[in-house]
Amino acid sequence: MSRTDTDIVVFTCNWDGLSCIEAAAQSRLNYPPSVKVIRVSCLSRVHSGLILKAFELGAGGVMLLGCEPGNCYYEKDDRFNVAEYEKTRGVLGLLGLGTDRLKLTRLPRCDGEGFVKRVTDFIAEIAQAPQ
Amino acid sequence: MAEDELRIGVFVCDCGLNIAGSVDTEEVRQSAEELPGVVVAVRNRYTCADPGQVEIKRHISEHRLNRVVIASCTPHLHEPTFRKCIAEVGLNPYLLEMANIREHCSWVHLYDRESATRKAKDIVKIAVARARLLQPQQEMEIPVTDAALVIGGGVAGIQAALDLADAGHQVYLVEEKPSIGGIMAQLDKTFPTMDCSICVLGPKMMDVGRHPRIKLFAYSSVEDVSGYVGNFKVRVRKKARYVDETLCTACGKCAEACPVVLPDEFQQGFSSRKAAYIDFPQAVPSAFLIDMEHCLGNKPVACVKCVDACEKKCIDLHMQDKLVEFEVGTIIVATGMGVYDPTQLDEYGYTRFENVITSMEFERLICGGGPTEGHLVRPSDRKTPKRIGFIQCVGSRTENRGHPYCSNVCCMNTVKDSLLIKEHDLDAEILVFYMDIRAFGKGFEDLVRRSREVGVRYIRGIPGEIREDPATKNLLVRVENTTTARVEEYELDMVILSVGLEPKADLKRLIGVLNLSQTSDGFLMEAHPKLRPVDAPTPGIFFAGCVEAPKDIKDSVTQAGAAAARSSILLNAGVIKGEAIKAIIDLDKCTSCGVCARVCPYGAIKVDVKAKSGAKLIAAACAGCGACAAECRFGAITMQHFSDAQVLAQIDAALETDPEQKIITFLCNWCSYAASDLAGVSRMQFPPNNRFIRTMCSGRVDESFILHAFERGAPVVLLSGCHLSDCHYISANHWTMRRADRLWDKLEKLGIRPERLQLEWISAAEGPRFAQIMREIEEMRQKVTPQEIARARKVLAEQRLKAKKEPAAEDELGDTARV
Amino acid sequence: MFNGKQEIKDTRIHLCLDCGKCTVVCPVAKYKPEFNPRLIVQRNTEQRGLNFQDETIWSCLNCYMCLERCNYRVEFPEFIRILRTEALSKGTQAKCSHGGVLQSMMHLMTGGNLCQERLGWLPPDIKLSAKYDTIFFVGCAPYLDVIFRDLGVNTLEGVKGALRLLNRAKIPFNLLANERCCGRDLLLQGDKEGFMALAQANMDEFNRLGVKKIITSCPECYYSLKIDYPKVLGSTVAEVVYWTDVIAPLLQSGELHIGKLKGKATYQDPCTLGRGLRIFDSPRQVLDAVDGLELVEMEQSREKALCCGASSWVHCGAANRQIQDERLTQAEATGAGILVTSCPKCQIHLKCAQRSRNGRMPEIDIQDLTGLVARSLDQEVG
Amino acid sequence: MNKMEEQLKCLHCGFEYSATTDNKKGPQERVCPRCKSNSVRRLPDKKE
Repeated sequence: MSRTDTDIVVFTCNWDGLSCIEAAAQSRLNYPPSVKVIRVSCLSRVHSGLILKAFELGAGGVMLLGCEPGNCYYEKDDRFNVAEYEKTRGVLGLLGLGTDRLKLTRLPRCDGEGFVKRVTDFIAEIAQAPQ
Repeated sequence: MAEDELRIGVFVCDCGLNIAGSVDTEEVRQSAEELPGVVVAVRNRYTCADPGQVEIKRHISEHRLNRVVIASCTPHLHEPTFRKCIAEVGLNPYLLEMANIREHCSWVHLYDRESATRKAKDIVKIAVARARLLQPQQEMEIPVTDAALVIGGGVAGIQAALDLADAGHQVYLVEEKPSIGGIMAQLDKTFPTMDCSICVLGPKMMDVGRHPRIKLFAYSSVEDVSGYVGNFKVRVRKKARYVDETLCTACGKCAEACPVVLPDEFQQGFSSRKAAYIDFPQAVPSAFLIDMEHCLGNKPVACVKCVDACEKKCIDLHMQDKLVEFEVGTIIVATGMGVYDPTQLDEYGYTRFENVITSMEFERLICGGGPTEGHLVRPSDRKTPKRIGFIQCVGSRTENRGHPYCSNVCCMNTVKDSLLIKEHDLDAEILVFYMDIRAFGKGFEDLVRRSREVGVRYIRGIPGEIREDPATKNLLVRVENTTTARVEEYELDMVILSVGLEPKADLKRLIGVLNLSQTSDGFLMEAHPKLRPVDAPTPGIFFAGCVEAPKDIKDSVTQAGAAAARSSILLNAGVIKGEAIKAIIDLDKCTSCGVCARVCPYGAIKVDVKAKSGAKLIAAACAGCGACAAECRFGAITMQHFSDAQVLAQIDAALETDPEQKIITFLCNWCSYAASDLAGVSRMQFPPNNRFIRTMCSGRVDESFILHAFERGAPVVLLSGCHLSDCHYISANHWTMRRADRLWDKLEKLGIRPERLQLEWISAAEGPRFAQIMREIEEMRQKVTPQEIARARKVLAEQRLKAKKEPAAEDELGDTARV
Repeated sequence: MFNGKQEIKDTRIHLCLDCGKCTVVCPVAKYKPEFNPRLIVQRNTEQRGLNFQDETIWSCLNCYMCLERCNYRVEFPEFIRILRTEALSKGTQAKCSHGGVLQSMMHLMTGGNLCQERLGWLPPDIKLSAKYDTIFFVGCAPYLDVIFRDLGVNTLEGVKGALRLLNRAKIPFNLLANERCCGRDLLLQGDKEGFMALAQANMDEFNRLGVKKIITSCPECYYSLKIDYPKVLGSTVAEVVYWTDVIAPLLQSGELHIGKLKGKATYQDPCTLGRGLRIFDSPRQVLDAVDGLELVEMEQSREKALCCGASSWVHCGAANRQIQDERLTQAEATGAGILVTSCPKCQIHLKCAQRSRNGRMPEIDIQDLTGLVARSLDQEVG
Repeated sequence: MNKMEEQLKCLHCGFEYSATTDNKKGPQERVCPRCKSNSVRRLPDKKE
């Protein structure tokens, strides 16, 4: 399957993560339409299987967007999703896709600019990443 | 007759619809009429039936026919019928030729009437071509020695021996064990009548011992058999018993005195015997013997306790094996079968768990004459088992550790055993684990019903594993009850493996001695599975009992009677017609090179290479394989009824029209031809491009035949015969193989693709394989290009002209003669 | 459209005698009565084609136990494979274990422009030959090592061990930088397409580099390279050998020596290697060669060995757990301290089971055969 | 002398292989290990 670098899947948690995206929308900030957002209740829900599936289906990059440490709505620490994040990066590395195609981003509530900046930077980085 | 003009009559058979169904017989008849030499061609509905035969005779006399071609079924079926038929109106039986348009055509090309008809015409043409060159042959009369050899003293051998002897013939009965009786003597009861095995067998055994015309060789083996039907020379080794059986009164003093204790084979090792012993009380001859392997008598310090104990002084520790030779006219093979050893079926733990036993062992445990006087106990603790399981089909109906066939007797044997247990102990709980209960015989189903009535439980499912409770030595049997699809576990005190029957381990040796062959299941092959079920393919030899296939006592006895009757027919006749198909040596052409003598499997040709006095044929010994004729470099040997001229004429006829379409296949009369018949009878379809030429043995197929076929434009030639090990002329087909190797090299030298000559060994049992080969060869034919066919024709033609000029070179000779 | 007529004929199910032996010995059937091999054959021979789909087909472990006992060696596992392929073609989804990460991984490897970085782990002390006539097929060890590290799995240790042993045995070999998954798991779960893609890619690589001989330590890779590739691609790969078959003879003839290890070990026959390819002895010979290591057998071993309880990353459930639990119990019953297996998947599955036994003692130490033997190299004898 | 290595070729499927034959045992049936055909030819040992 062909991979388009600009196709980005963003797994965002329902709380701080999603609030940033909504904020960006409300303040009419532009980011490429190729960024697809998938809402999950908490990043802990996202495991390596889901992430790799995104790549299998042709995603150029996957961003995990969640609350900053301590802000988790479910008062979970981020041990779990960090573990999955590292594991998946490992696999991506082995596959030669480059570990940078997966990004774990943590933002404070309603940081619209922050989200748009991170996501555009991310697209830029991926352009550099090995094919 | 040779000088008369040819007057050939062709009779085309509809065989009802068997032939007419897929071949236009009328068209075949018309085309036959056109063939040179044919004066009349007739069509019959059933040629072999009386009206058909009457018509043949009528035409013979009306048209003064001097050759007859019958286009119907395989010669294996009706050649004898029609030979007799034409002989009745004074025509020599060898002036008959059969065109097999049924097994070789209508039945294998059911759905292609057009090509089937075309092929049928060809087949008839080939037959007519051969018929033109047929010559009358005289069968020599061979005297028959009025005596029979019966090998094996089980119930079948005993019955056969008694029947023959009562019919007034001298019988030699050879049994390898110290006593006759065989497996039946070890059984407790017999199904379906439930009568005591030894009680019915014992008297017969004594009759054998007493019979004036039966010479019994117990504890003996047939070492060698030579000669041929009517005149077999037999050598028997009579093993030393170290006891003079004529004097021994079976008083048993020697056994009492004997210090050596050994496991008792007859009791399946459940009890012990001495080194001086008697098989079992009812043994015939009723005499002890000494097991010299274990006797202390032959050690430097002799023990000789038995010698001292014997009042009749009939023990001689220095006795030697004796070789006895005698002549017989017929042989009956009744060596019986072996019993499957379940050791390899590890999941049942036969070797690991004491209370898992075989059905044979059970017979001794339940038998009044057994180690426990018939009190059924289980091996581990000598306690009476209350919960007993039977596992059916152990070593049968499997390709995974065991045999693919059904062993025929195990189902009923188990039913019988279950009733026996109930007789001993009504509240014993009996489970039979089975796939199918095959109760097909007279009174069988009734017995099954009785066993169900007394509460034997039949569970449909074969256990997958048995585990043992180390403490109680009870057995945990896990099985899927396939009627409920639930896996059940039963705790049983004893499990009996209902083991199947198999060919005796040493059967191969006997097969070698008697030159017999086996069916795919390893038992002996009959001359015809339906119509000659007790005849061996080798004339004068007959089968009785389980050596031919697993069967129960009743069938063994029936077959024994049949075998006795069959051999009695030969013995009464006093003479038999010998082989008319023989070699004839032309001394003018013979250079006494000695090749023929080296090739002949029967040593029927003697050559004094020094004296150069020419080869001499011992006619009676010649079996007519024709290997000598094929190997003779100087055309000095003619095979009567299968002459070079005849075969070459067949090839020409086969390839007269569009040869590039056709495959020439040489079939040996015994195996590959039989296989082709089997393929036909089983309606196995294959392409219609092959043309078959029958010789008695593949060893007859001369180099020149094959080269001739290629020269006439055959794309592919298939040479086929019996598997190397079971040639019906001992080893004649070994020369076929050597010849093939020579030919392949030769073809390559000539720039002809060796691939165009194919070689296949096909046994009479391999019908499916035959059909498969036919299909594959046709694929190969399609790959042969017109160019290479043409090239081959050219090269070979030149070659032949060259060969005409200079005779065979010496080195070529050396090559042939190399062994 | 799916057409498995001949394929199905080749499995010989038409010879089934309906005797039920398979059901008795099938580990799945033992814990999951609705899984009944005999009935699956019946159901699926009668009702196939009526768009009939059988849920139970996903539970088969492909452990060959049924085949081992079957009177006519009916190839039930292959039959299941065909049914799965058919089911997938009708749009059924297999229940993938581990969130489908392994399936995605395998599919990602089918990509044409794939260039992996899979040799990062290779330690400097291992010497590779310059030529590619003989290669060592690593398999998915690097991936499994990452994915299952949280189970304490160390599949790479095993591979490193194998390579060190080959070095020690002076057997030259090379590694493929862009080797792909052998694809067996895709095949077993019915994804023939995915398997073909991987197989073809690997095959092309072998041919490109002129590979003549392939050594591998993963039973699954061994099976697919030796059996599946020729069968599916119709062309034979280079000679394929299992590493114990290379090493064991050298150890027996005394040409090769390995060190000593204290302890008592029991050996888990991987189904694919044991019943599948009849390799029972050479792994044991290798273990015997380790000085001071005592080998004890479990109640069920060799032909009778019990499966590690899971296969091809699909449909892992309660029954699988129970099988694994039974196996671990058998292992512990031997009193051995180490449970040795020569299949990375056995290791993963059994360790996984061990963890979910929430530390019920005694915990037997599960080790990879190659890794274990390699560790002995450090403790030289004499 | 009795045991000797032979170069064999199946003239049915073209498969080439070598086998040791024991002349003492007399001619043995040859079967192509690949296609089970008996058309197995003993290739003349090449002398260059």
